[in-house]
Amino acid sequence: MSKRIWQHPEASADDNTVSWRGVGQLEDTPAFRTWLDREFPQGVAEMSGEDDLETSRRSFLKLMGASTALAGFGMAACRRPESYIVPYNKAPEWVIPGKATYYASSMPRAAGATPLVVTTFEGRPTKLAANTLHPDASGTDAFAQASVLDLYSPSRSRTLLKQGKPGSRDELAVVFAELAADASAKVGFVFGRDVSPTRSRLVKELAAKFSAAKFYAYEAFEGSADKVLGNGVRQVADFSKADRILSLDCDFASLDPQGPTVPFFVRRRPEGKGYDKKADAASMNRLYAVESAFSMTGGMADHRLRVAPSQLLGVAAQVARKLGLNGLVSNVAPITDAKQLEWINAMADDLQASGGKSLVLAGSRLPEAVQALALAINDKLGNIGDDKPLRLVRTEAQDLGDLAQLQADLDGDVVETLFLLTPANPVFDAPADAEFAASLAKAKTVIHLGPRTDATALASTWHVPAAHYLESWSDARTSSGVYTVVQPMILPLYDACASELELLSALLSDDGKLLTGEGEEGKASPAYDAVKKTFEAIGGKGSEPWKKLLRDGFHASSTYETVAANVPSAPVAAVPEAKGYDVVFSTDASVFDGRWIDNAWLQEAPDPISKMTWDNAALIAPQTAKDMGIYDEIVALETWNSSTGPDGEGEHRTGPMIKVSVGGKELEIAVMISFGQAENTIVIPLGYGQGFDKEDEFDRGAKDTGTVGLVGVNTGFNAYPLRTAATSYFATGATVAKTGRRYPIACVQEHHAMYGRALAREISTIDSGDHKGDFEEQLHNVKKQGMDAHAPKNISLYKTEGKDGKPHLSDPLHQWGMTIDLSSCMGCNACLVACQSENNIPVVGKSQVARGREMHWIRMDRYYALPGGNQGEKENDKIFDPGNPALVPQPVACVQCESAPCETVCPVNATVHTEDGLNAMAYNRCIGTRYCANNCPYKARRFNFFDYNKRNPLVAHNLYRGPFGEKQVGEAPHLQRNPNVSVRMRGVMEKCTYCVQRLKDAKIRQKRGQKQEALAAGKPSTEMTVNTHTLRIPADSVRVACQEACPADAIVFGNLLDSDSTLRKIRSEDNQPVLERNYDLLQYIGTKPRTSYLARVKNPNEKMPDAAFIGKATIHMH
Amino acid sequence: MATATEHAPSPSRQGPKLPVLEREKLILNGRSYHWITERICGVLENRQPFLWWLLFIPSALIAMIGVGLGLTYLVSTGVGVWGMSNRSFWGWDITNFVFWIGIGHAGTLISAVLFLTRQNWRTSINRAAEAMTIFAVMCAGIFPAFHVGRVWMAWFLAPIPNANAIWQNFKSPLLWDVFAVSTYFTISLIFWYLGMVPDLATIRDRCKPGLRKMLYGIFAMGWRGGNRQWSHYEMAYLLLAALSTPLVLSVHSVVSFDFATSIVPGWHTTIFPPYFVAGAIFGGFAMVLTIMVPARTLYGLQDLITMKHIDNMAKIILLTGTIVGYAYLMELFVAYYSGAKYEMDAFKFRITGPYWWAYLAMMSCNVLSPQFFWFKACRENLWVVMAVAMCVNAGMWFERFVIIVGTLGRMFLPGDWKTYSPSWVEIALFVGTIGMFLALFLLFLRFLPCINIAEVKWTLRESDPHFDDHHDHPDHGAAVEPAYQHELHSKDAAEAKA
Amino acid sequence: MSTTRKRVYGYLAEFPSASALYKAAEKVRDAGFRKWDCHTPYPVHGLDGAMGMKRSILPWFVFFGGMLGTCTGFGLAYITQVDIYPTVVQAKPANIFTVPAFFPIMFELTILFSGFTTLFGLLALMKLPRLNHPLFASRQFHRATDDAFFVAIEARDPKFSPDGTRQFLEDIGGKSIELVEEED
Amino acid sequence: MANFFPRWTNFLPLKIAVCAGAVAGGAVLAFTYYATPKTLDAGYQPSQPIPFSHKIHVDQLGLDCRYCHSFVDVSGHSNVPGNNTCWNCHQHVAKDSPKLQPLRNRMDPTLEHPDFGKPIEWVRIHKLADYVYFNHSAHVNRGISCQSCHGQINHMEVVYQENSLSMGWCLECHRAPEKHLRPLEEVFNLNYSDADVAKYSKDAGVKTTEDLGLKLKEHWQISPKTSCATCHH
Repeated sequence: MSKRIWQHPEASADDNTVSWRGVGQLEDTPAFRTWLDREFPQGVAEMSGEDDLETSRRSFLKLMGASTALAGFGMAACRRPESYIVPYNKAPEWVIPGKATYYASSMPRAAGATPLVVTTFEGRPTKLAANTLHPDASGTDAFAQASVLDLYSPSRSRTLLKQGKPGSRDELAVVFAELAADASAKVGFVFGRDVSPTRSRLVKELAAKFSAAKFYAYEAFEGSADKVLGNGVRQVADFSKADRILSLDCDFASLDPQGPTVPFFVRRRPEGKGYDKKADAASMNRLYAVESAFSMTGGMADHRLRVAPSQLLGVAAQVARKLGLNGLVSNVAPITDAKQLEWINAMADDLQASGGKSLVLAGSRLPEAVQALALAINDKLGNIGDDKPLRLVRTEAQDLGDLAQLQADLDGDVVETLFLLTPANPVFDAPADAEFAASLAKAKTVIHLGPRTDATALASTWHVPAAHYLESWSDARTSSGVYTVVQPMILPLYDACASELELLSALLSDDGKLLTGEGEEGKASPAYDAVKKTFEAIGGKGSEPWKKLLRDGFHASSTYETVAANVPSAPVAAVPEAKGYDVVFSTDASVFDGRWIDNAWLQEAPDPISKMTWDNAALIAPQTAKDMGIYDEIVALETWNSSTGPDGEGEHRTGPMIKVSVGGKELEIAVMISFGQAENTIVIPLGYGQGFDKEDEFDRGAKDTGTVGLVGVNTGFNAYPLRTAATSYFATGATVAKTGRRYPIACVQEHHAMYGRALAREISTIDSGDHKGDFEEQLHNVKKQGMDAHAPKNISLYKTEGKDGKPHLSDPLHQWGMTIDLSSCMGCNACLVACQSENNIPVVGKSQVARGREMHWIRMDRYYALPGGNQGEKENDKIFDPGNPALVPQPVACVQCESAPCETVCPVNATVHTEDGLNAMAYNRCIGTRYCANNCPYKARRFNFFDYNKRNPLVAHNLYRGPFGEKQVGEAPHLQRNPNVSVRMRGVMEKCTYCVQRLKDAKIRQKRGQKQEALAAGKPSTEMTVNTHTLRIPADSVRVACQEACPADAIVFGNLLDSDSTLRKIRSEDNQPVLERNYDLLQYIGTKPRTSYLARVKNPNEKMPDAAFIGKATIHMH
Repeated sequence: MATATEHAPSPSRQGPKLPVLEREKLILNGRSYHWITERICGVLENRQPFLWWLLFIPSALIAMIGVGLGLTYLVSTGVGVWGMSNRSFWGWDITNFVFWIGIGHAGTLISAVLFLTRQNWRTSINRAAEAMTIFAVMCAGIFPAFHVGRVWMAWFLAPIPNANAIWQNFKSPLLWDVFAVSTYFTISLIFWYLGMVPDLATIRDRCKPGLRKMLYGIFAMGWRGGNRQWSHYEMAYLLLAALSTPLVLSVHSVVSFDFATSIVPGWHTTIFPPYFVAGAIFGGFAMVLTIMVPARTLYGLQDLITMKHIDNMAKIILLTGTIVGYAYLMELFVAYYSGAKYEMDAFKFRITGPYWWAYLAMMSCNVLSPQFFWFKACRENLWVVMAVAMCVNAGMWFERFVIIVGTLGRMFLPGDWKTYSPSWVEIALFVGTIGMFLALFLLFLRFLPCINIAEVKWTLRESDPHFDDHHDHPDHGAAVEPAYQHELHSKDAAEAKA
Repeated sequence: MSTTRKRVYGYLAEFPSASALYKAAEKVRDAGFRKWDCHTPYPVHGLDGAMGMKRSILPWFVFFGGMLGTCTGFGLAYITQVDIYPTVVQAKPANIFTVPAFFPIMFELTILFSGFTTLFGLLALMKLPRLNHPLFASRQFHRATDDAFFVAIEARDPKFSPDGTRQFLEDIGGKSIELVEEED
Repeated sequence: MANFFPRWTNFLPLKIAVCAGAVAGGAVLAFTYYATPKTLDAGYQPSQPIPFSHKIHVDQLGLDCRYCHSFVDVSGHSNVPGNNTCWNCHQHVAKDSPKLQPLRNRMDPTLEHPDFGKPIEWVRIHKLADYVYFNHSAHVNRGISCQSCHGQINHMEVVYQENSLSMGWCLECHRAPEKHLRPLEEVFNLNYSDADVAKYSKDAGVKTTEDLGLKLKEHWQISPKTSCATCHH
């Protein structure tokens, strides 16, 4: 229930500053570790080695005991224990105790850096948000949000390893010195696929210095862009220019970014970005998706076709054929299914009709042939060019060898010393047939830089712990090539950490001295000099542009150069006819390729489609699962009596296990039913199953390998061994056998249909002749869908006012409200994780999630809907594809009901309304009767069943050991905590409060600004003019955590009383809908929620065979 | 006053002589005052039968383990050791609370309502039923007190002036509950104790000097049985009965408000208060039967607790069971008639959803099983009576389970649906409270008069000060034969004829 | 029984049945005694009239006790919820119109206070607890809680006379007449 | 048969009741008085590592509060000065005072003391519970003086806690802020009194600080909140 003492700024650092975060402070760089020792005696600082871990905790307790005892003897302690205020010795500039400081930085990623604004408290980075000034700003995704946790991760690598054992820095220094001195060294470098101008510059210098140096790039999920588009060429989509989009298994909205996403989502709204235009279907884009399993992008699609991955080439070829590119597809067999053919042809017509304004995107992991066809189709449609939806650009990351070349060079002794700098984990995630580990063993020295002691780290000669991007200087480019700086917020938490640029700089120096973190006597890191030098070439010399870069985080006028398309003309290779099942090795929304396996937030964030946490599973369509004999009946989307599914529910849920054999390899894995997936397709997300310990009952792999931390251990199944270089995305010809075993599955959502309740509403822009009218009429009737069509009006006998006749919601300045646009929301987890990091929400572990005790304040409901209802009714036989339901997500957090049922039932007044319309929750008053949560129709409240913040939930059975359980102190990410939010103890309720800490801070800031303004005018304070405008926060200036994280810009938050706010376009002053699409969830119970929703608009093509069934998720409910 | 109605029609009234049937005697075999004293005091003065120990030792052990250890583990570790989730925030805890508090209603009801309606047959059972009330409320109180997440902060529920200047929310049904249950416990305790004072004096007067005499003497407070005491005492008893009657109705109404005032579909219905009260009487009488029938045999109290008592209670169970059954059906109708999807579904899912077995158990135990009591043969067969009473006990537990668990797992948004299942800690705690209840009741039998001695004496015919006058004016038209036996005789005669 | 002189409490006479006691009580009443009582193992109905006693005043105590409870309930709820710290819960008013929500607690407190006044009022009226009483020294009085019916006439009564009263008791049918003396 | 209970027991229950009542009443009174923040917290006056005198610095030397507590009007937290703030003057002033030895040890490199560079651990006096988010800037920028909560610090030789800082005490002011509101110019004037009122109001009716506070409250639209989220989140 408490913020921890050490979070108080009074008890903060001793000598001078905490970190360097700007050029102005570099001179003053402190002895950081001394500070850390004092600041976090129980924390990370002392635990530089595994051995220290136990002792440090013990000594901490001893220290605590001693100070309490001393206090007990002192006279003063007769009244209360003494506590101390420890001010800075020399107060650093810029640091104001208790106030957040914000810095612009970015997160380097393969698909282009994510520009960020980092919130820091006294030097601790705690929260990431999108840098909205940045031209490529597009919110953040769950990975970016969760990356701050990695900085403090208990399983983070923190010691230098030599052959898996702790190594000495001096010994490594010898290696570096020898290398730096040897210009003919056979040295190789493997980078990630992210683009860093400084690295590219240093690569050139390295090539100049080391004549035999070789450079490679490797990521587990690299596409064939280099092969199709050309050396270092990438494609960037500009969705604002695209009217028609075809996604060929390309999850561009989420896991396979092709360019900034916000413009795409903005064009999903018929009213335009600011909701200020009349709803116009023509302004919307139209998305066609052809994919094997639901992706976030596929869920957004207006028309979606599900095909097995091996059929994708056929679909692409049919489009090409329709556009007259017959020559390219002569080898590909035509599609025979008449229904599919009709669908594809109608779509191709639509694309053609919007030539120059359409966009065809093929998934970057698809085989070359599909990619080549997509490029040819785009070219044929005239979509490529500077002012066209698709731009081909040349990056600096050129002439990098791939994994095959690396292996050849290793095997041929062309490379003797290898620097593995890629964020991927090649020993684990390289194609199984490549046998990379064997090649790696041939290198004389392998120096691995990484944040985790993963399989590759342990297989390398040297493992150097990587500095987090929030701890190091670097630079990067966003997808369109805007130069973006990566600045450190804090010195590396551990001595041994180094960054990539520091390693490269060391090699470039004459003596090969590895300088990390800071240079000697407070000098800047060599990486700082390197970045500054690179920037001088791009942004100009002098301190002004540099300061601007550090302030803004980017250099605006720097983008990639556009290159012409190198359109293929040779016929693409055909795929052999598929037999057996197709297996898709999919990208995972929680661990990506496995690199986030030790990130507890991501592990606990439910998969956006399957809603599974902490594991992966083989996803199989219901019909296919029945055909396989796994289930006796087809697993229904909805049962009329809401019975539990065949796999059980909650803590009893288990999945049947099957053995998947493909290419001679086998994997035993749990099965989960996945709706809307192509038949005969098994989707297995990659990246799990990296390590196991004695708690694993399923013999999923070697135990106690040390390749994974407490978070990732025993999670999921490793599908990488099934994957070969040729089948890097999907394999065909798989066979399946039942094993009879069952695996426990922790799923946050057990029921997938709306059960006839119009919750997440949908309309269509066309009149499909079902008496629901045209777009305008459907818009008009959004509020009358479902039960709201016939529920009587809510009338209250009460006047909501106090004794003095003042209304309850008496604040005349601010009344907060929020809307969530389901037309934009795709259901990813960005908001959920952002909320977790802003509000100190604990992680609870797999078994607790299975019991239904996850603490996320935002529950991302995901519903599947069929136009004829979900129970396999007769009408469904008529629809185009009954196996392809619509997917509608609906994030539900506390909706801040004006008439909140939770409040009246609390016996101790722990949850009451504030004057500005929030449903406040006083944690320290709560005694935990849980009545409020029972009475919450939205089930938006979360209860601390255990001391999740004090007991480590990741140790098996630990929570149930109570006072004997292992404590969290020193092992959990305490330093990430937001000091402005109480950390809740066990037995109290918690929930969303619209980030009330931000609202309060903004109000106080506004009042201070008003005072300064008035005093600056030289007037006595008694004559200051104060009115609504001076006291009210400027419209839309305060943003809540979920809102600023949203990569779809789907959340509008604002002040209902401020006519300038965007919210007022949607909602009136008295919290009534203004925009037609706006509706209240569960309106009939009369809770008057402040968070409302905007119905999803589907924009189908009338000529498509399935057009009549689009946008019908809820419209027929009554 | 059983005999009062047997008075002859007034001499002035002329007309055909109607056969006036004598009421069945409440005390059989013409027992004397002293016999009654001996018999009842004998229960606690004699050595306890072996069966007593056989029941007491395991009950006490179960209570210590289930309640003692269960609560220790719960408080030290967190509510998470139970099975609740962020969907079903209540489970067995509140189910058990409502179950026990329901049982706790029969005692006061028998004492108060039957007293006010001059049902003299209550005198044989009211003491035990009141004791049962006290113990059931004690068991019930454990659950709401310890289900809260921070028990050590539960004093926030008490309106104590404090430096934080913050108070309770008097609009919360839970706070009403706190007041209602604690008031109910207090008043029941006063009622029970006051009713026991003359009997404690009886025991005191039979004791040899010693610790026993001192304790009974202290608790008898020097009772002398003077009419100047009886006069006030009778008034006080009447007042307490008059106060307890609305109280007992209000307590279960307030408990039902926990559900009825919420917006949860399936809870939010106006039928709940009467339905809960009827259910409480129903369940309470079943529990009285469950306990008294064996105790009666164990201690040879057949002359005091006669088949008539059992017959009466069986009839009340039949009546209230039918009311409860009506309420079940009415709920369904109201849900259907509301036209609200969520309401209709709530009941549909209760009946056919994941907890259909609980609903089935509830319906068959509560509505069907009491129907046996339409038949006299069933009411007279103690095995049938016991079986039905046990069914009703279980059925009433299932009723609360259906209402709480069956509803919370399937509320408004299908996205949050998840079923609940209890953990072993919850089960142990419930079993522990059963043990605690039995142990306390056995202790009660061991140390306190289990039948109201003074009042039972008062039901004897000769207790009437005009008993002798009655003989002075014999009623020639009255057939001095118990009505019940008369009926039997005429039946026999009819059978013989046939 | 000691032979030292003791203060006399009064006479205790046993009657064979409730009816006999009843009739005797009427006679004692008519004889004008004031300080006397009938001791019975159970409350004999109608004896109040036979003894010439008035109806108990306990209900008045309880009435005012109950009213105090009602006012306490209302005051507690209204003052804390409306006056001191009104909180906004479920848009319900924080003024006099919110009073219906206080009824349950007002009711419960009425009953609670009534119950307590009943208990303590009764004890006060009965002058209990009084553990020591001259009657307890009687050899036969212990049967008053079992099956015997007694009349006890106190010596404090102005009409009491050592011989006359004994004779009177014999006349109205009293058996085992005993002179009860105070101890010590 | 003799009485089992001796005669003296007749009054025993009454005596016990009276005694128990007295004890319970006394316990309640004692608890009400002693177990409240007013008694437990107010008046706390620990000794500090350096006996810094606010009286000398503020009252006699006239230092502004913000010289040391420099962020009080910017941040939620009022910072305690770092050693360098003290050292600014005290490397020149009172150089030999033995009271300042801990400071010199930390700041004077020539002493080569093991404590050099370490901070001074001041004993915390005003401490709110961890879940209370009191914001200094919100108060001082809206006309609530330091003095309203901390008392006449300028007269304190050794600082002690003047007020209970309990929630009830906070609420008192949040409900009637006019008692403490003053012109922004006077926020750091710890001697503000009725005499200063005339400077700010020409209205003859405004005589006391409370009169002025009432005017300011209206003029600046000050309406402090009393809902939970004002301080707890």
